[in-house]
Amino acid sequence: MSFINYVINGVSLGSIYAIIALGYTMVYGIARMLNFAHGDVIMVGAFTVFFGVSMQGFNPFVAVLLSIAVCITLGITIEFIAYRPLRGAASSLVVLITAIGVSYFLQNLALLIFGANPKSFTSMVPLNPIRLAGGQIVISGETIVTILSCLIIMISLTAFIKKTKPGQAMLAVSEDKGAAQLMGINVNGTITLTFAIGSGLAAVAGILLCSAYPSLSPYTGSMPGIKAFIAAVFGGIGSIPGALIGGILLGVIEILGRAYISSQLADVIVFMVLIFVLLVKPTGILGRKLQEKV
Amino acid sequence: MKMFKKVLSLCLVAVLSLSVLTACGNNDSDVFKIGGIGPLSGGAAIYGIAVRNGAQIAVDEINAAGGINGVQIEFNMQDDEHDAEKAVNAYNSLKDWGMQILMGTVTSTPCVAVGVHSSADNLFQITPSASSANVVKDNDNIFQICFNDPNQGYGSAQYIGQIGVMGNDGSLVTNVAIIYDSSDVYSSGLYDTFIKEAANQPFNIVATEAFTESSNTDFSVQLQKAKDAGAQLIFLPLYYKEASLILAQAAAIDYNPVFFGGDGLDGILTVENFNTGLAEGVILLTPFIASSADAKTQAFVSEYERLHGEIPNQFAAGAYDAIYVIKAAIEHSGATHTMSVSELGDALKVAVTQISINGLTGENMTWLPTGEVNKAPKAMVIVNGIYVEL
Amino acid sequence: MDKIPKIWRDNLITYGMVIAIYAVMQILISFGLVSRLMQGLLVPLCIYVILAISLNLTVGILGELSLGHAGFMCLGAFAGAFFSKITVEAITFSPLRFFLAIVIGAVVAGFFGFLIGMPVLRFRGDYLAIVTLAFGEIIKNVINALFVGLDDRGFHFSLSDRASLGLYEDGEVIINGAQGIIGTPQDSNFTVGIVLVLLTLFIVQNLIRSRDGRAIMSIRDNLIASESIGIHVTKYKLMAFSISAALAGVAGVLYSHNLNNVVASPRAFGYNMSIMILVFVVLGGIGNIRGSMIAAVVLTLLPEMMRGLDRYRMLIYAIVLIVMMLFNWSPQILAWREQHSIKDLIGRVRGRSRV
Amino acid sequence: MSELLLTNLLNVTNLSISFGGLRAVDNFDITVKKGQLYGLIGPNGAGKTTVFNLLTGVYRPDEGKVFLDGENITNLKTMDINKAGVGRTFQNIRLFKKLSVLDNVKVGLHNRYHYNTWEGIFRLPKYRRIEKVMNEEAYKLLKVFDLENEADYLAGNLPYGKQRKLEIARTLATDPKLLLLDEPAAGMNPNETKELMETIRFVRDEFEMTILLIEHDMKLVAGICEELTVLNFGKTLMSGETNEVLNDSRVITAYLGE
Repeated sequence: MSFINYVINGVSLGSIYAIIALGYTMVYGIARMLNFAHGDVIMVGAFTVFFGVSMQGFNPFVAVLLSIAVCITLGITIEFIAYRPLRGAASSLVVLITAIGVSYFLQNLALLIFGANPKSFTSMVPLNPIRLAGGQIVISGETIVTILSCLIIMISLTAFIKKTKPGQAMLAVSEDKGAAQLMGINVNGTITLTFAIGSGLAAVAGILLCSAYPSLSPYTGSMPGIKAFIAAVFGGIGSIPGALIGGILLGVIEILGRAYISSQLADVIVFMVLIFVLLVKPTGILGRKLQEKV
Repeated sequence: MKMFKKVLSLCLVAVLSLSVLTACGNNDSDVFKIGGIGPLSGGAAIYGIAVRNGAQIAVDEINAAGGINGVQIEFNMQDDEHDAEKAVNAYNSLKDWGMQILMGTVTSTPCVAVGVHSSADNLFQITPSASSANVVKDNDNIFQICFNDPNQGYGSAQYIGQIGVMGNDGSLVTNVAIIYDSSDVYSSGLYDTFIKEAANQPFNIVATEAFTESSNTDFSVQLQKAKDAGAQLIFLPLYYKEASLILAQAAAIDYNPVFFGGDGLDGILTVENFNTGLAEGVILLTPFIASSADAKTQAFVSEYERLHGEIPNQFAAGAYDAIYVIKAAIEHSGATHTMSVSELGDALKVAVTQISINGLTGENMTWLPTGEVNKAPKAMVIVNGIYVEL
Repeated sequence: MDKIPKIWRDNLITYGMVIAIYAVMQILISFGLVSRLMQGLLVPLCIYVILAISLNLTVGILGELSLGHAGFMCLGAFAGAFFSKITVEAITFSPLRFFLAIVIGAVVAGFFGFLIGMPVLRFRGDYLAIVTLAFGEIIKNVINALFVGLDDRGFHFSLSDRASLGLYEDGEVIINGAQGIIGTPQDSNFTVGIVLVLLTLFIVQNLIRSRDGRAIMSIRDNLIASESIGIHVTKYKLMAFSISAALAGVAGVLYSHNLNNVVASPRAFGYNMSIMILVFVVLGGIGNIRGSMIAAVVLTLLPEMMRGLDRYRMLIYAIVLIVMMLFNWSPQILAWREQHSIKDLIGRVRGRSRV
Repeated sequence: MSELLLTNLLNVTNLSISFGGLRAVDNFDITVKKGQLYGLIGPNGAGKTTVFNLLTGVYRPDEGKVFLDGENITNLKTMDINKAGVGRTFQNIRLFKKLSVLDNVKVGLHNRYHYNTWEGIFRLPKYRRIEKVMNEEAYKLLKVFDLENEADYLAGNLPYGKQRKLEIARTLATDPKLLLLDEPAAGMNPNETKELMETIRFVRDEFEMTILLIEHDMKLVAGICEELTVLNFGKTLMSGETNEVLNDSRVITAYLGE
């Protein structure tokens, strides 16, 4: 029974990692940058809902939409101010460092506005938990909604990229920026769109994260952000199904490792598995093999 | 690249010369300069900010009432980001400012690092909340307002074993689980002495589960294990941030043990928007009761709420007390603000062992020369969203 | 042949800069003109400068990204502190003890650099970044869970808690998990720090200008070509990575002997610290040793100098960091700057634009 | 000269490799004699560069054997193949762009002059002695390619033609027995090509080098190669004396049919 509970919890935690990882992976696939500030956009998304619902008394649905809008605007702004000027910079490390700067900025801004005291987040999920096996297995409403939204997001993203024009443009930009430009694709516009989608996803992730784990502080997003980054690499960074698989696997490994090996060394186990996977499959589970032409 | 290097070099020169010029000497102002150190940014900022706010209220009260022996207090709190090295920087920066007395640091690891320097300077230091036993070890100038970690762990085990706790199943608790933060000094300090003392007590430890700072949101495994082991009580040597998550997650799996914690749990009712129903029945050994009818406490709580919009926790209360202890020690010793740091230190470290304080965090608090506080621990239980003394 | 002395001269400028700052600071200190804060910062500055130089060897010279440098610093810090703690009574002559601690810290960190480098250096780019990050976190987390005690029967180890060490009553816990090592002798001082900075500079700069250094840089510039002319790529990657790790270990020893306690906290040794060191390297100009030293000094002093800004301090620090990155690396801004500085148009290799 | 021609330096038999079912090189045979200037030609995509990659260990062949001077070098690593005596240049120039021209050549000298890491870091006498010899040696090579005045330039800042030359100089610094040149004249104007032809010939004579080159420029091939092998769709179309090959109808068809 406990094992089943562990797996359910692992999948639930993993689905949140997966949604965050989707944002990471999209931005990486198109802009070739590790957006370390992604985790903090999540925090902003959660704070917006908290501000809306708990402080201003908005309808939760309105607050969720507001949060998505805020995060999209934030994502586009960050891209425009901090990342776009560095496109074509001599080293790809540069934009990574700038992303760290943005991350510090968002954390400290939130600290100034909302203070350091943790806030208890009101769950945005109205579902009641499901009890199985005489109450020995409890599946919370948040778990169900998280897993479902993760699947819906992944499927719609895949469809968006395969079926729509902007989606195809994204694909083209991720393959070859130069060639895409020659074909008349608006590269900057496509990258902005990617950031918009990634940040919108971050808002959703933030709301789900804080619904499942209802504690909110300016640093709420940073650790899940890093974990999701690992999940994205796990699954093969740049791959959308990879992010899903990586996220869920990471969640399950983390929970099972904690349950059966050591609760102190749970993260060590996660990292070990990651390294092992990459040694066997250097570009992650679903990553494409890249070979340099000689 | 060259030009950038020039700019950078100029910055360097500017910064260096600036820092050199800010050197300043003795305190020739007509105030007591009290410094404070604690995390004002970073993950531990909750505690540092609470301490700053609490201390500031005490300082303002004292100043409004005419100061200490007619001398005003100037209070300056510096950020240490919960890091030993930054704490030493903060200490040095306060020394440059002319600090005579230190109220801090808020957390233990930085406090140990700063302690070496303050003790070399023979500067009187009193910490509201750095509770590791190492804080007051090997020095005679540092005093604690809080119980130290070994005392709390020992006290908790004693309480559960000797006084006994009624489980939610109606029988006396015999099966105890522990969930602690193995990456945290406070938590592992309490844990160490708790399990050591538990061996002598008539209850069994059925599950010991840890977590770390990098995995402090999901506690489903730890709770499931405690539940499976049949624990009637879970000992939580934690700060309230994690505890609030543990309470919520236990409720989500229909697990309803008694939760028992140290002073770190205090503040759980102040978490904004927290469903206090979850904390019903939580027992904690804490010195401070925000809902106490005591007039001093009431005045402090309402002032804190007025200024900061939230109910103060024991960090804030400890800091408030610390300032008043400093005041009492100065008054008792007859020390003056014109004394040197070391003279003040000599005077105050003797005086503080001779006074007795009725503060927010304890009645008749006295101090041993070793730096430890002597006060009666209070066990509280949360009933209907307020603390009730057990 | 006449250009070679210029490289030498360029190196001399860097050494000279360090020595000059040392001399000036010492004079100012002797006249009592240096603030206590600044005096306290001198050793940390040396630590961060060493870290910046050593990471530059991996990032700038070898051309591989590492987000786990703080892990090696952590190993050095604990190895050195552990040694000092157990020999503090046996070796009373503190310079000798500290020297041995530094050697041990460097060897331990270098050894782990070698061990970790073997699997890790097969990765490239962002994958290398994540794998080094993972190793850094593993080191930090394991040390955080590590308990080592000493009693009459010898050493005891545990990865779970203090009680499971099974120490005798008179036994002493040396590494106490999250509470780390307390009571390391404070052997670090500015002079030792400067000597170690100079030593680090000496090792790295001379390495670059040697046969091995050229091989390392050739890997950075073109791995395939490098193999094609017979360079043992794995060997040189490992060499650069281990030396870089060993030097980070030296910085760690300096760190743990500057404070009297060392804790494997995320703030001191987590990925955030690794990233901070990377910021020094990138901001100073990747591969530019002197630049990274200056960046380390500026970025360490900046938040301390901004203490007066109180609660806006870290916010402004973040903004300054972003602006500096844009100013230093944005192609548009660089182009604008170039228009306003004709000197930079000359593409001649002078020693200074090479390293 | 004549006695050199008697022995075979490179002996390749039956060399094959497939990429995902496509047989990129199929049963490739070649024999290059000591001191020979040998050309490998063929239309685009015929597998010429793949042959070079197989010979230098960038790819592992599925089948076949490569012998250099009687030594089996088939499955050796790139670095060991170089040590065994095969040097190469690349179609897309691969210089160490952030190193100086001089240092590029000195990296090439890496395996010929030794001192250890500590001697290097501490500048021990051996370091000074060996570095001096290396500099002299490197300058000698640079002079051959008329690059000595650019010794202190960054390799990446050299004009295109000089980059090609530097790449050859760097490879020669490894003292190979066999030099593989991958389209050395690509991107050069007729004057530069002419100059290059002379340089290649000079290298062969001065260093007693055996050279196998891939080239599209038929004027160059006809001008300097003594023997040719024509590759088409991974298969050897024909081998033989230059004139004979270039006038063969099958070769002409292969090129025209391109």
